[in-house]
Amino acid sequence: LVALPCFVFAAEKPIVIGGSLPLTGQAAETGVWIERGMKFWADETNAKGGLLGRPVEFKIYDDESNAQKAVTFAEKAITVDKVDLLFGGYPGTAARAVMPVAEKHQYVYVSMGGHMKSFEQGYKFSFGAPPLMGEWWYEGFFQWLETVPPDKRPKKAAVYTMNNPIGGSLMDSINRWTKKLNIEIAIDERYDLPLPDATPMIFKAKQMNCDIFFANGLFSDGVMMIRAAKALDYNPKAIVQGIGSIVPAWLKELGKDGYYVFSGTSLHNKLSYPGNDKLNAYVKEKFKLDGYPEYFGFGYAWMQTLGQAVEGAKSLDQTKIRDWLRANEVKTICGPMTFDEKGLPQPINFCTQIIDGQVELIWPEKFRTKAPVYPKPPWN
Amino acid sequence: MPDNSPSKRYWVFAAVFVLFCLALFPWLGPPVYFVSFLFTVFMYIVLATSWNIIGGYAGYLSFGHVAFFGIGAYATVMMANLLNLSPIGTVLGTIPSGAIAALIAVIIGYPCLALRGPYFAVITLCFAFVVHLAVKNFSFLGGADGLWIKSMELPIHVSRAILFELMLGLTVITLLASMRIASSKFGAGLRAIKEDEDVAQTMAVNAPRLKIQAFAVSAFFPGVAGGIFAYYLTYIHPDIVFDVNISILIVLMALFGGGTSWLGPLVGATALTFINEGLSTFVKAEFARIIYGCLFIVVIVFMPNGIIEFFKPRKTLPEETSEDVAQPGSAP
Amino acid sequence: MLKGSGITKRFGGLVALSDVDFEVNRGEIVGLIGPNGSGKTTLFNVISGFYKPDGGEVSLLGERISGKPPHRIAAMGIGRTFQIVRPLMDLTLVENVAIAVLYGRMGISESTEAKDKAYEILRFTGLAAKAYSLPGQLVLEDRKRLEVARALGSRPEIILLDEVFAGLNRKEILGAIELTFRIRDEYRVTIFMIEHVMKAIMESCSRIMALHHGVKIADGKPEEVANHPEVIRAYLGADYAGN
Amino acid sequence: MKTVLVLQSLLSGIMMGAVYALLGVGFSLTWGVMKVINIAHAAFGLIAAFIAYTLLNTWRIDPIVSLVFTTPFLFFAAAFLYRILINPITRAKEVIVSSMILTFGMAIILENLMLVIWGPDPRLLTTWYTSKVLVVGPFYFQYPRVAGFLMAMAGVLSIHFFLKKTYTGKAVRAAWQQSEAAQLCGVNLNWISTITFGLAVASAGAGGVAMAFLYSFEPHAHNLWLVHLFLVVIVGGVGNVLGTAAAGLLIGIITGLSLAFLPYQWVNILTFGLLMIVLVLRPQGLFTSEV
Amino acid sequence: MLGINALEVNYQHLRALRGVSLKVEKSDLTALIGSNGSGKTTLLNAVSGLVPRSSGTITWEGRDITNLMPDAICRLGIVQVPEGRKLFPKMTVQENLEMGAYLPEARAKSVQTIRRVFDLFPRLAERRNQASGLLSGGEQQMLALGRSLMSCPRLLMLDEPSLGLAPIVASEIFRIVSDLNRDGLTVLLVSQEVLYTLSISKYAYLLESGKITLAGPAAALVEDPRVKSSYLGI
Ligand SMILES: Nc1ncnc2c1ncn2[C@@H]1O[C@H](COP(=O)(O)OP(=O)(O)OP(=O)(O)O)[C@@H](O)[C@H]1O
Ligand SMILES: Nc1ncnc2c1ncn2[C@@H]1O[C@H](COP(=O)(O)OP(=O)(O)OP(=O)(O)O)[C@@H](O)[C@H]1O
Ligand SMILES: [Mg+2]
Ligand SMILES: [Mg+2]
Repeated sequence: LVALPCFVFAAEKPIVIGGSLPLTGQAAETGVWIERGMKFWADETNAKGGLLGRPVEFKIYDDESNAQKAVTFAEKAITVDKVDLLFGGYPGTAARAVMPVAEKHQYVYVSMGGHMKSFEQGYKFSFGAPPLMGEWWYEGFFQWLETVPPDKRPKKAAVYTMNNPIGGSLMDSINRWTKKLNIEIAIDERYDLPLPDATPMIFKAKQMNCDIFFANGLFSDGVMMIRAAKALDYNPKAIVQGIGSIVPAWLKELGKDGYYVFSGTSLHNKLSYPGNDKLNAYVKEKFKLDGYPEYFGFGYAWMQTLGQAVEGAKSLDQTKIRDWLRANEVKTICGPMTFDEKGLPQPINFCTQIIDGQVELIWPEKFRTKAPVYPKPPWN
Repeated sequence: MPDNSPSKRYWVFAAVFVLFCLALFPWLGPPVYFVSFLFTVFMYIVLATSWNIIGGYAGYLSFGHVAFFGIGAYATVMMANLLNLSPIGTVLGTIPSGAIAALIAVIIGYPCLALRGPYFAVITLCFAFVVHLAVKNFSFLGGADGLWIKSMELPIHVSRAILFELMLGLTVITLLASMRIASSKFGAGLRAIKEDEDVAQTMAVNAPRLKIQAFAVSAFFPGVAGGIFAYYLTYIHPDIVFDVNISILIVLMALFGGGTSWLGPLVGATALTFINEGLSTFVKAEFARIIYGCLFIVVIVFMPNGIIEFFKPRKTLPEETSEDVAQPGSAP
Repeated sequence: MLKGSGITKRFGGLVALSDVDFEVNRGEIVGLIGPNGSGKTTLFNVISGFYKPDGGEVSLLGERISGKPPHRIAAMGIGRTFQIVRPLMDLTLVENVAIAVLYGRMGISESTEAKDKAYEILRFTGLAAKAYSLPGQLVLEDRKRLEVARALGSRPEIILLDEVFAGLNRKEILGAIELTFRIRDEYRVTIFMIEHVMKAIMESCSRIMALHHGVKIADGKPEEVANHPEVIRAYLGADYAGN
Repeated sequence: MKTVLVLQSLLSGIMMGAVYALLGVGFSLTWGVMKVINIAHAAFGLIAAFIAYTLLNTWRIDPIVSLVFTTPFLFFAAAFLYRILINPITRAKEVIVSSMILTFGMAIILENLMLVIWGPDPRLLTTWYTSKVLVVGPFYFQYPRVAGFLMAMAGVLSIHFFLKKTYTGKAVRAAWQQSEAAQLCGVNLNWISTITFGLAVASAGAGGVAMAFLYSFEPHAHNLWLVHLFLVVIVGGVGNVLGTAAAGLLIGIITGLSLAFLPYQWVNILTFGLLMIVLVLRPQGLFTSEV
Repeated sequence: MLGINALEVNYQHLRALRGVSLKVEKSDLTALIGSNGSGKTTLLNAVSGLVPRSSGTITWEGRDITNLMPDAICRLGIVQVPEGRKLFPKMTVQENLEMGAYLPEARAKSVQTIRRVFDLFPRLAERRNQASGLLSGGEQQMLALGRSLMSCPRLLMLDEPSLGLAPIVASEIFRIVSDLNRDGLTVLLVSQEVLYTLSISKYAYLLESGKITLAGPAAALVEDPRVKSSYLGI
C-alpha cells in the first residue's frame, strides 16, 4: 500500500518541501508530533495523487531546538536544496527568527508564527494557519466566563507566567478580560523555566484568597503547580493552565488531580470540521491514543493550508501561492480560514476543560462536547 | 616582529591569497546558505580567538563570554532602533557596541579577575546567567519577547554578502590582534600570569592591569561580532544571543585547537564548525552528536594539549617533576 | 636603603612577626637566620608585598612600600626568589628571564633584545648551557639559580634570596658564595638573604639578623650573632661548634 | 502567618538544597581530589533517573529501591571509563582542562544515548507517594521532597565518614594531596583513583534520582543540573564534602526564601548575583577547603 | 639485603643513572653521597618503583623486585622518606602518621608504633591535630620521618633529611637516624651534609653523573682526597 504511489508517480519529479524542526533538544517532544502530522498529510496527499499531479516529499533538518540553526537550515533548504516549498517551523522563537528569512527569500511560510508581535512586523509571506496565538489562547475561556452570573465569577486572580514569548503573549487576553469582568489581579509574576518549586506560588495564592489561578506555563511546571495546589489544599474556583494540560501526559501524571483544568487551543480533535475523524482514527491505530495530540494537528493543518494554496494557485510560484492565500479561504481541520494583511485568520477561541479523563471542548457553545464543571470541586 | 625570512613571506602571501578568495566568494553567486555558513564559521573564529586572549594566553577561563556577544547584539539593536540608524549607521554602531562590551568587561573584570582558576570560570558563568536573565526581565530591552531590527533593503544574497565581508574583516582584525599580542611584551606578561601570577608580580608584571586589559580586548571583538550577528538574524532574543552553550562551545573550540597560540582557536573553531555541519548533514542528529562526543575524547586522549600542540615539532615536555611542589600553607 | 619598623604579621592566632625592625644598607649582604617557622619567609613576603603587614611599615630609599601591590614593589627595585622554587614551567629559561627583563627596570620592551639580555644573565648565573631547555629538566640547584637569574632580570636595587644554598654540598656552597659576591659587585645589587647553611652565611654576610618566634633576637656582625647565647640555644645548638 | 511562610520556604529550600548537595559531593570529590572536572557527572545522575523511571513504569520498582541496581551499575561503569579514558590523562599537563573536554565529550555521548533510548519528552517520577503530603503543624511537606532530603543526608554523610574515618577514604585523600608519598605508604594509586571516580559517579546516581523527585527531566536536563553543581561546589569549597553539603543547603535556603518574597523571575538573578558576591568576597568558597 | 645491579634510568633524553650497582647490608647505615644532579634521588625513586627502570635489576633479600609497583615495594618493608618531605598537607599530624600505617601489617601494630613515634618526637604529639601543611620545616621533617617509621620499615631510605632545616634541628635528625640504626634498623642515607653523614655511616658510595665512582667504608671515604676536595670543601 505504501509502495504503490511511488510506482504511480515514478515519472514525475516530486515536489520537495523543506525546512527544519526541533527533533531533538528542548522542544523535541512537540517537534516530533509536528513531523508526524506533516508526514501523515504527505501520505494522504500522495495517495490522492499528489500536488499538481506530482508526489510530495519532505526534506527535514533537525535544528536541535536552536533558533540560529533553524535559520541556517531554512536558508539551506531554500538555497542549497532549492526546495519547492518551505514548511512551517516550531517553536515561537525559531518561527520568529525564520519568518524574516522566508520573507527575504520570498518563500511562503505557513506556521504557528511567533505570536502577535511577529505578525506585526509587516511580513508578506508568512501565514498563521492556524497560528499558535498566545494572545487568543484564553479568549474562549473568558467568553465563557462572561456567561457565568457575576456573583458566581471569581473576584481575585493569581497569575504565574513563564518568562518567554509564549508566556508573555498569554497575558494579553488576561489583562483585557479581567478588567472587563472586574477581576482583580492580585498576583502577577513571571518565572524562568525550569520551575524550581511551586509551593510558594500556591502558598501566596492561597493566602491572598485568589479564587482563580492562571498557570501560564508548559507541561512539567503545570504538573508541579497542580501537585502543590493539592498538597496545600488550595481550592480556587477555576484553574486555567496555559499549554501543558492538553497533552496526553497530563492525565497520565496527575490522574484525577489533573481534572477540571481549563485551557485554550486553536485546534482540537473533537472539532466537527472534516478531517478530524480521519486523524483521530490514524493516531488511534498507530499510536494507541484517543484523539490526536495537538501538535500532530498543527503539523497537519499547516501543510493542509500550504497544499490547498498550491492547488489553488496551480503553481509553485511563491508569489502566486501567497496571492492566492490572501484572496481565498482555506478549509482546515480547525475550520475555514481567510487571512488579513498580517497573515492571520479570525481570532480562534476554543476553550477546553478536562472532564472525567477527557479533554472536552466547552466553548464556543456550538462545539461544546460537555458542560463545564464550575466551580472546581475541592480536592478529594 | 620584523622577520623577513623567505618562508615567512611565503606564508603571508598564502594568507593574503586565501583571504582574497574568501572575500570574493559571496560575489560568485553561491547558494546563500554557504555564505551564511561561512559567516558562522568566521563568527566562531572571532569568538574563540578573542576568548583565547584572556583564556588561552592569560589562563583565565571565562565561561561567560557569550555575555559580551549578547551585549554587543543588544547594544547594536537598541542603538539602531532608538536612533533610527541607517544600515551603514547600524554597521558602524557595532563598534561602540563592542566598546560597551569592553567597558562592561572592565567593570566586572575588576572584582572578578581577582579570582583564580575555576573560581573565575564559575563567576563568569554566573555573570552570563545574570545578564541573560536580567535582559529577559527588562521590558525596555524587549524582555522575553526579544527585539527586531530592520533588515537592509537589499536582495538577500547582497545583504548576506555584505555581512559576510564584515565578519570576514572582523575575523582578520581579531586574528591580527591576537597574533600581535602573542608576540608582544603584553603577551609575554599574560603568559607569565598564566604560569604563575605571584611569580609574574615579582617580575614587576602589573598583573591586575594586564588582566583587565586582556579581558577588555577579548570582550570587544565578541561585542562587535554580536552586533553583526544581530543584523544577520534581524531578530534577537536573550535565549539566542545569551545562550550559555555558545560560551561553552567557544571555550572548547579554543582548547580543542590549542590555547597557547593564536592559531589554535582558528583551527579549533573551523574544525568544530565544519565537523558539526558535516555530521548534521549526513547523520541523524543524535548519532551525529555521539560521534561529535567521541571526537572530543579521541582528541583529548591522543592530543591532550590541543591539535596545534600535537602537530608542533616537540620540545621535550617534562613530566611534572615533583620536587618542591608548593605545599598549601607554606608561604609563596 | 631598605628599612622596616615595627613590622607585625599575624595568621589567625599565630603571631608570625612581632614588632620587627630592620635595615639594609646599600651594598651590604645581610643574612637572616632563625629556626624553622620563625617568620623569615613571612618577613620577605611582607617586604615584597605578598602579605600586608598588620602593623609597621617598610620603606625603600625613603619611600613607603608597604601596602603597595607586589608588582609595584618589584618595579621599584625589590627582586626576590621563592624558597620553594616556582619556575614558569612551560617557558624556557630564556623566556622565564626575558619576562623579567621586559617588565623590569632595564627599559627594554622589545622581545629579541630582552632575550639577548636574558641569555646574558643566564650565562652570568651559570645556566647558559641550559638556556633553551625547560625548567622541568633542571636539578634543584639549577632551579634556584634560575630564581636568582629571574630576580636579576628586572634589575633590582635589592634582592631577597630565600634559601638559595639549601641542598648544596660544601664545594657547591663555595661556588654559590662566589656568585653572591659577584651579584653584588657586578650588578651593584644589595642582598638580603635567608639561609640555614651557616658556612655560607658566615662567609658572605657583612651582617646577620636572627629571628625567633617572630621576634628579632640578634642583629650584628656574623661572629657576634653566632656567639649570641639565645641564637645558640634556639638555632645553632650546642654542637654547632663541632660542625 | 508570615512566619509560617518564612519557615515553610526555609524548610522547602533546605530540602531542595540537600539534593543539590548530594549531586554535588561526587563532583566536588573528583574535582578536589583528582583534579578532574567531570562535566558528565550530572549526565550520569540523569541516567540513574531514567533507569529509575523505567523500572518504576515497567515493574513498579520504587525509585529508591532502584538505586540498589543503579549505583553499583554506575560504579562499575565509571570505574571502567576511568581506567580506559580518564586515567591516561590524569598525568597530563593541565588535567583540569583536559578532563573537562574529555568528560564534555562523554556528556554529549550520554545525553544522546539517553535521547536514543528514552526519547526527548520530559518525564516525571510519579510514585504512589508523589502527591502525599506530610503535615507537621502548619507545615506541608511533599513526600518526594522528604525522601530526597533523607537520601541526600544519608549520601553526604556516608561519603564524609568514608573519607574521614575509613582507611580507604583516608588513602583517597592522601593519594590526591601527595600522590608520590601515598604510593610510598603503600597506596595503590590506580586502585584508589578508580574507587574515587566510581564512588563519585555512583553518588551522582543517587543525586540524580533525588533530583528527579523534584523536577521533571529529559535527556538534556543535566546541563542545568551541572550549573547548580558548579555553584554548590564552588561555594562549598572544592573537595570539601561537608562544605558542599552546607553550600547546597545555603543555596536552597536562598532560593527558598527568595521564592517566597521576590517575584519569581528575580529569584535566579538573585541566586546567581549573590553567588558572584560570595565569590568576590570569599574567593576560596565560604568554607575553607579541605580534601 | 638490598642489591642493585647495573641499574639504568632514563628521563626522556637524559640518562640519569648509567649502570649503578650497590648493596645495602642488613642493619648497616649505608650512605650515598654525590653532587647536585648526580642521580641520588633518582636512585631512591627507582628502588621505590616511582620511576621507570630501563635496565638492570634490583633485588631484595634475593628476590627480584625490579618491576614491582611502589605499593608492592612498600609492602616488602622498603620505605622512603622523600626529598622535600611530601606530607599530606591538609591532613592532620595524626592522620599523616596513620597513613604511614596504611598497609594491613603495619595497621595492626599502629597503636604501639604511634606511641613510639610520639616518644621519639614529643613535638609531634603536641601538634597531633594540626594540619601538617602548617608545621614548621623542622616539624615537617620529623613528621615525614615519623610517618615512614609507622610502616614498620625493614629498610629506611632517607633523601636529604636535613634540607632547609635549622642547624639545631638538622643535627637532631642525624642523631635520631643514627639511634634508629643502632637499634637495628637498616638505613640508606642520602645527604649533602657529607661530613656528618660519613661520620655516622658504616659504608658509603659516591655517585657522580649517574655512576658509582667510589665505594668503601665510610671512614675510608672521609680520607679520600677526591671527597675531601669536592665534597668537604677542605
Ligand atoms: N599563609 C599562612 N597562613 C597561616 N600560617 C602561616 C602562613 N604562612 C606562614 N605561616 C606560619 O607562620 C610561621 C612562620 O613561617 P615562615 O614561613 O615565615 O617561617 P620560616 O622562618 O621561613 O621557616 P623555614 O626556615 O622553615 O622556611 C610558621 O609557623 C608558619 O606555619
Ligand atoms: N622528572 C625528571 N625529568 C627529567 N629529568 C629529570 C627528572 N628528575 C630528575 N631529572 C634529571 O636527572 C638527573 C638526576 O637528578 P636527581 O634528582 O636524581 O639528582 P640528585 O642527585 O638527587 O640531586 P640533588 O642533590 O639536587 O637532589 C638530573 O640531571 C636531573 O635534571
Ligand atoms: Mg622560609
Ligand atoms: Mg635529590
